[in-house]
Amino acid sequence: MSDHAAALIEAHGLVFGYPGREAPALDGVSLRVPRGTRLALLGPNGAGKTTVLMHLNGALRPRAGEVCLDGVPQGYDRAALRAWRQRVQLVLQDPDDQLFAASVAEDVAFGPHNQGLAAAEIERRVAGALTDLDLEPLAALPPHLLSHGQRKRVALAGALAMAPEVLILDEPTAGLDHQGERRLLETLARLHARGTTLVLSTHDVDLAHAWADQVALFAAGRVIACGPPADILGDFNLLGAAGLAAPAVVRVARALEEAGIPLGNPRGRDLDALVARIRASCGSMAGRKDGPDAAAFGKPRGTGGAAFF
Amino acid sequence: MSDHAAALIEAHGLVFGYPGREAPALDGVSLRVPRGTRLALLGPNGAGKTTVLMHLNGALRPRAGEVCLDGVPQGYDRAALRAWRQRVQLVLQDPDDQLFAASVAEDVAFGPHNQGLAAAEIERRVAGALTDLDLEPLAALPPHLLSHGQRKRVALAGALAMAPEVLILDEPTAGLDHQGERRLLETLARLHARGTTLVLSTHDVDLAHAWADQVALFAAGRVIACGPPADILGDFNLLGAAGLAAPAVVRVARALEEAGIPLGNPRGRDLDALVARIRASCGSMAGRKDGPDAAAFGKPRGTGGAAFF
Amino acid sequence: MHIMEGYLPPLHAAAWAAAAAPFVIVGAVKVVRTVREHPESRLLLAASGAFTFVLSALKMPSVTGSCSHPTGAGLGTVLFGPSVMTFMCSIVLLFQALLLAHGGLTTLGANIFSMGIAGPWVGWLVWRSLRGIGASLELSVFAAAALADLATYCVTALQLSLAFPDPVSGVAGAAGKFLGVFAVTQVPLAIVEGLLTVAIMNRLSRY
Amino acid sequence: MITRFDLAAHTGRWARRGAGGKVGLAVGLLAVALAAPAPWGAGVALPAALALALGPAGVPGRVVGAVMAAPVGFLALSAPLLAVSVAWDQGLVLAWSEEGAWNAAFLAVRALAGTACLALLALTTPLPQVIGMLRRLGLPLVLADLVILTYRMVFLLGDSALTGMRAQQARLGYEGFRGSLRSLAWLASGLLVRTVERARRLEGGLAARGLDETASVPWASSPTRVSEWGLALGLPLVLAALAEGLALGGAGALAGWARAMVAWGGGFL
Repeated sequence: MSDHAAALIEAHGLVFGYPGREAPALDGVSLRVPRGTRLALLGPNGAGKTTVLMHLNGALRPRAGEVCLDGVPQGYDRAALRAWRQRVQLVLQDPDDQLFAASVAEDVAFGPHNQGLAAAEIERRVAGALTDLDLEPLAALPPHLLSHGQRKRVALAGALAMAPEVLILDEPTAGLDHQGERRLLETLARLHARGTTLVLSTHDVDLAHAWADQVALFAAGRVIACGPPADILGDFNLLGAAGLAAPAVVRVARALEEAGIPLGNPRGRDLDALVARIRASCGSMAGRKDGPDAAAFGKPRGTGGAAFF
Repeated sequence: MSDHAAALIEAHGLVFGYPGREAPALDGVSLRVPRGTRLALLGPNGAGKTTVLMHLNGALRPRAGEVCLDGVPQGYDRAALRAWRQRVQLVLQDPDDQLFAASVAEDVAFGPHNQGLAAAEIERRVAGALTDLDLEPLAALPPHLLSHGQRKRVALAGALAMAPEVLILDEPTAGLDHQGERRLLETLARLHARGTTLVLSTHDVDLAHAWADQVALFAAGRVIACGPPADILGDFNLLGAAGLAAPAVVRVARALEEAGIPLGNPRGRDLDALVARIRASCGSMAGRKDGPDAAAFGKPRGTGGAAFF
Repeated sequence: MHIMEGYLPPLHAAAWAAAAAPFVIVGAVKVVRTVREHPESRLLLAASGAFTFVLSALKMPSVTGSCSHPTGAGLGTVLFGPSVMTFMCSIVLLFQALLLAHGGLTTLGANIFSMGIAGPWVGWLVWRSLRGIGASLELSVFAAAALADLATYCVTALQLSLAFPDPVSGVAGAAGKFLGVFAVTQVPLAIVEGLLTVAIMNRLSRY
Repeated sequence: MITRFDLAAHTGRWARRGAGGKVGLAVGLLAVALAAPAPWGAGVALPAALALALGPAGVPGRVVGAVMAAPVGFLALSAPLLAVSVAWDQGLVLAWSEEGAWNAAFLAVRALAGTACLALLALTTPLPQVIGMLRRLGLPLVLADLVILTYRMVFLLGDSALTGMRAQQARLGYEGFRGSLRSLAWLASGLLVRTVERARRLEGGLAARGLDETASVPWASSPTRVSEWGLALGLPLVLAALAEGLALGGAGALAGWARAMVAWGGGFL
């Protein structure tokens, strides 16, 4: 698709202010989300990420600017919003505010029920979403008895059951531990493989670097840069302007390069890849006998042996 | 102080269960917090970290076991709890669970007011805590007009105004962005320098590694290991048992060592230190002419020049 | 159906305040006693008051097109009992006056009387008598909520007609006018609130 | 809405003024509107309250307008009824009543003035300041604490309700009458469960901070300066005198004009 073709979602010059606050929450935000992309909105807290996300499914209406789906500007009457929300689902950060039903299964069925689907189809959708998120064993439990991570999964299942083209997630990893985050990313990878377009907001640079195809960098209600993660997250000045640090992998790779140990491109998007890359370099060096004295890199640790190159 | 002397706080064999849940939240937890320590309780969500913290200031009463201050087992009558909480302050993860007054200043004044201090002293304490946490401009606002990060600071200020010997923080960095976390850690460093004993819970291995003197590793309501961060967080099997990954710096340093580039000990506790260490290695190597071919580490990037060693 | 500030003549405002005062004081004494005996109930009471306030700010689906909010009197009475509800309604009405300039300070007594006393007590009587004669839970909840709503509106109309009697037909004529005009919006609303309260109670019973 | 008004009260130019002075001023103006000779008392109190809110207190006009909107709706619905008399002795007879029209007009001015006074208070005085003042005047501690805790919870639950409603709308809730009723019932019942949960968690958090039955929520005193008391007591007195003066004399012409307008209005009915 050419660059000029309409993207699945486009936002043009969104301006929005919360009543009573002087500074606009959004100060002319434009975004482009082509079909099948994984877009991360990255920025510090309060930069306007959540506010943009709420514009992308029509939950908020901009004071100026517009949101287009497939190039068509969206209206805000009831019918238009209904069609819009069938295609674009939004999952908010705090699951507690989104779950109302007395059981997990019932909550997940809320959307399909409102879509007016037949009972059998609702059941199929609910079962599918519960399976996708590993929630079957919890289906009959009330949400308030679940852990935070489980509740986040229920909220996500509720959106998935709507079978949206675009799934929008506000800080989906907030409050999740290592396992919870890994699990979420696996789910997102599955959805991406099925063709779902994904947009998420985060202040976690490592997550944005590891996960996204495109990163939109936010600061003070504006998009200050947009592009592939390697470009955006490799630009330390840009990140500094947004009040963020560079991702761990980028900083380590940069330091290694400056120390004369370039790891080549691609360097790997997450720590696993970086570590593998370092190990691979080790492998390729293992055959060589004329390495430098390891002691020069610092105090030698134990007997070097096979670990030396 | 010898190992047998009483620590400032000690917990012995705490057992606790929440009503209605089968598995005990704590299954015999013992901890030792010597004066002036920075202790991190590390573990996945639901491992019992918060529950332990609530025992350390008497907010929860164990089904079995006891909590000692300076070797004295603590009681749970009103007077005992009052004395206990003057010494040990707890800051919960969600500030909305503990802020209740109509303005920031009033909320911070609650503790000192409750201690029965003189008005002038209350004012001094409140002013000090507000200054410490950069909250003066917000003093007259109600909590609901503040951001999440600001509310977290108010909750912390409320605890600081009590001038406690021990400050306990539940997931203090949860929901904070890079700047917010940096700011918090600066505050904690200041408190530590003043002699305050600090205990925090987290599921962030990088934070625990960078910050703590001692790490207690939690899994399923038990402490499965306790010791200096380098030992606990360098043991990949142990971390795996708790469902955690190793800290980024440990993984990179390990990989570099295995690749024959040992960085020596101490490796640095956070990414800044690791990067500095890598750079320093580079510096020490810069004088040498007989380095290995950088290309062997991967595709060379541009002209090597000064970056090569 | 809040009577706005300045609407009632001073004498009427004072009379309604005096009429409401005993109920509010009894409710307040009960609340103070509850909190003294069970300190942990303080937060639950505050939370219930906040819930009543937030509920009254939610928009109800409307059949007539006018924007309307539930009074919550029926739900509150069934959940908390009428005298606690009187006290909570008083707090909610005070909050509405001081935060939103909705209702008023001089009309607080009149508003408490219609929304915090007449509504909850009628709701409670209906609820108890229907449950007493073995009516179904749904019917009892519906009737309690709808009639509590209607009682509120009838008392408001009565308050207005006492203050502004018809020049020709007096208080009775004024009551006819106010009841007639308000009925257009209030009767459907009472039915909607009844249905809503049944739906809420049904859901609550499943937790 | 509520957040907007609350924000105005907390961040406005008068936010730090003494609560006593602000309450005194609003109540004083209210007394003039209600007790001074009609319609002059209300006629002077209405512009005074609006001018104070928009001028010295610096409340944006849009906010004042938003506060006044709902009461004006109530007025529009009910006041015209006063201008119509009804009788049913000889069949239902509706008639234009000049006396009623006068009453309606006076009532409208008085109610608008009263609401403007209340708006002046609501938009310049954070609610906790009023509670603090009532507490100094003898409101029992238990009740004052309860009100402050309620105030705190109102905003917590309000946020939850708003977020929840958005989440439901995102999943196509509130479609049609049945859908709206269903969504609202889910929201309200979920909110109630969450309310209880919130109270339980706050209970734990406050226990950790030592808020037991012996402790109470502290409040900041907001002392009123002499000049503020001067305004609070002086302005109503001046306005009351002005209203008296207008009622006694110099107002005849104006009253005649107003009477003519009412009669003219009656011609249309």
